[in-house]
Amino acid sequence: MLKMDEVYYTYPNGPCVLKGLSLHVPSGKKCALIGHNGCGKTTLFLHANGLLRPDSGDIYWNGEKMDYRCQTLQKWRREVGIVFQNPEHQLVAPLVRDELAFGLHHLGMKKSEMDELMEKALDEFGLRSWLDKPVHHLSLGQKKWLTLAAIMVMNPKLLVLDEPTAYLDRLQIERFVEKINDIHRAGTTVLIATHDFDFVLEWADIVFVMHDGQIVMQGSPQDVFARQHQLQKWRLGVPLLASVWKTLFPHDTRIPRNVEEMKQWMRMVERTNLRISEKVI
Amino acid sequence: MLKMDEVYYTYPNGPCVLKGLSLHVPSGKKCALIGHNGCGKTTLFLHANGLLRPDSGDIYWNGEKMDYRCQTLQKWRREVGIVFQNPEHQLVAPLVRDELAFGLHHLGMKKSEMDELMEKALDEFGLRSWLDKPVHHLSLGQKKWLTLAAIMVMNPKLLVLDEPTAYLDRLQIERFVEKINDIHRAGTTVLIATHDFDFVLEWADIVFVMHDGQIVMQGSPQDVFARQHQLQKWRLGVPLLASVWKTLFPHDTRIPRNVEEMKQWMRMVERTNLRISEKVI
Amino acid sequence: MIRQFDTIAYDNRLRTIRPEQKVIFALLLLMMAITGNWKMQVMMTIWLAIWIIGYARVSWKVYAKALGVVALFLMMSFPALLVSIDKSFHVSIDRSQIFIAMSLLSRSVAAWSCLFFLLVTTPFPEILYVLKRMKVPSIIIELLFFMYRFVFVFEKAAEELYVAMKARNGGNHWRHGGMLVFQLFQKIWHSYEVLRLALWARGVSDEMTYVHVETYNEKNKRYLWEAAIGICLLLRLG
Amino acid sequence: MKKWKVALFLCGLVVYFTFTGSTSAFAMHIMEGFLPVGWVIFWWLVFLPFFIIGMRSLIRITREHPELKLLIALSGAFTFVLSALKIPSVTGSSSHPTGVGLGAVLFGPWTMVVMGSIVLLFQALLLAHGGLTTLGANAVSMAVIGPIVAYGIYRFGKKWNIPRRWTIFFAAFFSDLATYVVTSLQLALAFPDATGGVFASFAKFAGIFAVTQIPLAITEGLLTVVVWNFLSTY
Repeated sequence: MLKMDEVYYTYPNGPCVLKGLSLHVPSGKKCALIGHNGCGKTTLFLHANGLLRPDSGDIYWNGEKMDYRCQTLQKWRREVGIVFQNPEHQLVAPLVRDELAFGLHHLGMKKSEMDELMEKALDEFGLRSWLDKPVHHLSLGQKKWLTLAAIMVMNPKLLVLDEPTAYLDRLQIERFVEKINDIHRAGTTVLIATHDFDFVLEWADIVFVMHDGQIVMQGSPQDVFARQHQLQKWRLGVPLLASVWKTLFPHDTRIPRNVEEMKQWMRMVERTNLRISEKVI
Repeated sequence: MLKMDEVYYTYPNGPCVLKGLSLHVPSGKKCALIGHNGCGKTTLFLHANGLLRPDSGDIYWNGEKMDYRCQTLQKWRREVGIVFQNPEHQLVAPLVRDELAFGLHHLGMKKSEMDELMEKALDEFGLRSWLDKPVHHLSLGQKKWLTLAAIMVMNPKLLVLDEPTAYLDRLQIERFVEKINDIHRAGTTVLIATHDFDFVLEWADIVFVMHDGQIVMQGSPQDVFARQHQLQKWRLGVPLLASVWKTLFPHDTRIPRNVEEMKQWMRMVERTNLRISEKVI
Repeated sequence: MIRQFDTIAYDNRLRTIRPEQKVIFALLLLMMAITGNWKMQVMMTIWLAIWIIGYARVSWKVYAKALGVVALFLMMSFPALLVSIDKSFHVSIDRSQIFIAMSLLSRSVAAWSCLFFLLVTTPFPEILYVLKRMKVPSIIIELLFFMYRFVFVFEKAAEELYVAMKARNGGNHWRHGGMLVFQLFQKIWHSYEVLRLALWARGVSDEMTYVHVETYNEKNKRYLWEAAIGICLLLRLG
Repeated sequence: MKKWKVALFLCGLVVYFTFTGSTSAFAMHIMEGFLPVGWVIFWWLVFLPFFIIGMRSLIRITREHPELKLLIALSGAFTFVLSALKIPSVTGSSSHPTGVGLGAVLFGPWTMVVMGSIVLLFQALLLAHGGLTTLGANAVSMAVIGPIVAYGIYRFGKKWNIPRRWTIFFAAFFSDLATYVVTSLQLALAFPDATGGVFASFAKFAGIFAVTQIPLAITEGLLTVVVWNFLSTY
């Protein structure tokens, strides 16, 4: 879906941030991006819908090479929605209603079409009761929810989220992740940057590990987090569940994705053990 | 050390936030405060050094009832240092140097004394190379580090931190926690509000559970997180490690504090099991 | 401080009335207040107090406090109006000046009541919507809309910065004021950079326009009748 | 004699604190309904041409650089927040810096005319400071005269190579002062003294405001210099 090929980028009067980055986000998958702060994640995102233009290297969207002409950009930006870290820096309209309409209006949509999409978003995100509220009366969690809604109303094909769960409590995170899963099920590819590895392990189909401006590793979370030594090299560590499993079964190279799966596996192991011990006896 | 007794607080023209909150932070402990967003944590912190005055109820600092006179406040604020959530809104001075000196200026200290404390903080936090940098050139991690340094330079007796780990990567969190442990070892009581329950489980001596303007439960993390049903009532959930342990040993009421401890306990269990199975055989 | 009236405007009882009606009502009364006589002004003040406290259910404490501040200011400007000093430094109080001061008092309080009524019953965006219908240039409306959003972002930043200062025993020196202003200024540049990117990301390329989705509130006949009858009665007083 | 002086000093202090403490928010703005209808119309008529010129320059700027719309809105919000905040000042009481001087130097006087009047509208509609009928008069003093004086002094200082620090200080100081002189004049015209006429009335209003406004103007000057120093250094 989104493909980057040997992308280099240096900020004007700044440091070189992307150093030959290659990335392929496959369509319809849940993707996660992990890496230290300052490794270039945000810069990468800004390349994902043409906000920055690489110094060298190409970016392909749906197999098409992006040429940064005005029309291409407009279409591209419609199809890639980005939710940034801080909602205060993304919401521009003082009213919830206007915030939702803002993006749609700038896509050059007709009024009737706009209304239809708005209605859909209102139902999906349960925003109807907020509609006449000003944005500054919302709490942080609600603001994050609204940023997501304001992006999703444009119906993007790829949704990019930068640390959506920071500062949220468990309940809010649950709701947020559920909504993202809904969005994914409806056919949108999702790419999340996060520091919460346990979430990555459970949620993602593919993990990209970023280090110093490059994608240094990728694969399913089980594969990636199993390579503990390599991750250590980039000082990244592993999810808690992975280290628990490692403790229990030092020779098992697999990692359960969540506590449920661990439970099942444990049962299987027990059964085998029983059978073994029966044999021994 | 810090004691609150039936504190009520309502924001002017706003909602009632603290509803008869009683809290006792014992001296020299690592304390954690958990609870949903919007339950009043930040308001509680603003009461911890007299930035807000309760509508009713008393606050005691070192056994002394606070009377909100100018002098009391000054001393109190020196002894309770608060690191707020958002470093962007806490750093006030344009230069790192000035930021460090900011708190010291108002303690009525001699120049030589001030320089000494500054030197000490510079060494402890490794800030020497940043000294003449403008604050807005720092990265988020660095800013958080600086907020901590700017508070610790005043040598408070109680350090209060509001979600210090959000947006930080694993490496930064490790460094931060290590520093906080150093601070605690040097004799400062620490109180942290966070949503990361696994961190609480491993780190804290005492956990306070806050819900709807009250402290509804407190105790050691093992005790608190063992009461899963009660926590569920406030929709708070348990640490991952606790649910793992519960899966392994449904009848064990203890919870290991970290993977290391879990490993040890497992070994003990294995040995017992072995002995049992030997007996059986 | 900025939030106080704004919050009331969003959850008062007259919120659901169409903003045009409230704006026209307030402006009409305002015009009558500055042109009419004192009887009219006094009646108007009382009538508006009923609207504000009775119908809109604004807490009387808030109203009294705001009115008190206005009255205090007026009182303090009276000495300057009443006392006159001539060239030989004779201090005197002129009888005609007393009359002027009294008429000033009634006029100011009545006019202020109109403004305050508008302020606490109509949220700012709805006033802007009326301005838009009054064909105020769209650039002004857009600026006002965006400003209204950012006012609260900066107010929050300023408040948190001030609390952080106070937590370290600061915030009482003009140099700290300078620091605060500087930090806020930094926030402007930062927000500008980041917001621009966020807007581009949503496909806002060259022209950024503000769209206000209009809502249609109810027309309330009961209040409409009271307003009409009241205004007629007031005009008979004048 | 000495006692008399002390008493006078104390009286001055009392007046000063009552003004700056509780109602300095109003000191610079003429409140709603304070001016008679004739003067309301007059000052609106004086204000409108400036506003139209400012609008034109604003429209030109935003057409050439559309992204500036965002920046102008941001700085407008900044100016408003500054004017509404109680910034700590010398005495421990608070002043309300207008921020107009700084804005004029940074963005030019014409943009400031529009932004200043928008800020005044915000003050009227969010805080009940100033008013709608008196918006014309207030805008003339705060959004027209203030920025023009500030910008004039800034240009003058730049031309004659006066140290930047002093230029900025005087730009802010005099724009503040000019604002209050114009406000006094407006009040004097509307309320002439019974015996001494407009002139005596002006002396009265200017005298009263001088007690509060000169310290405030100095504070604002200092504040602006501090901010400017930070801005130009970092």
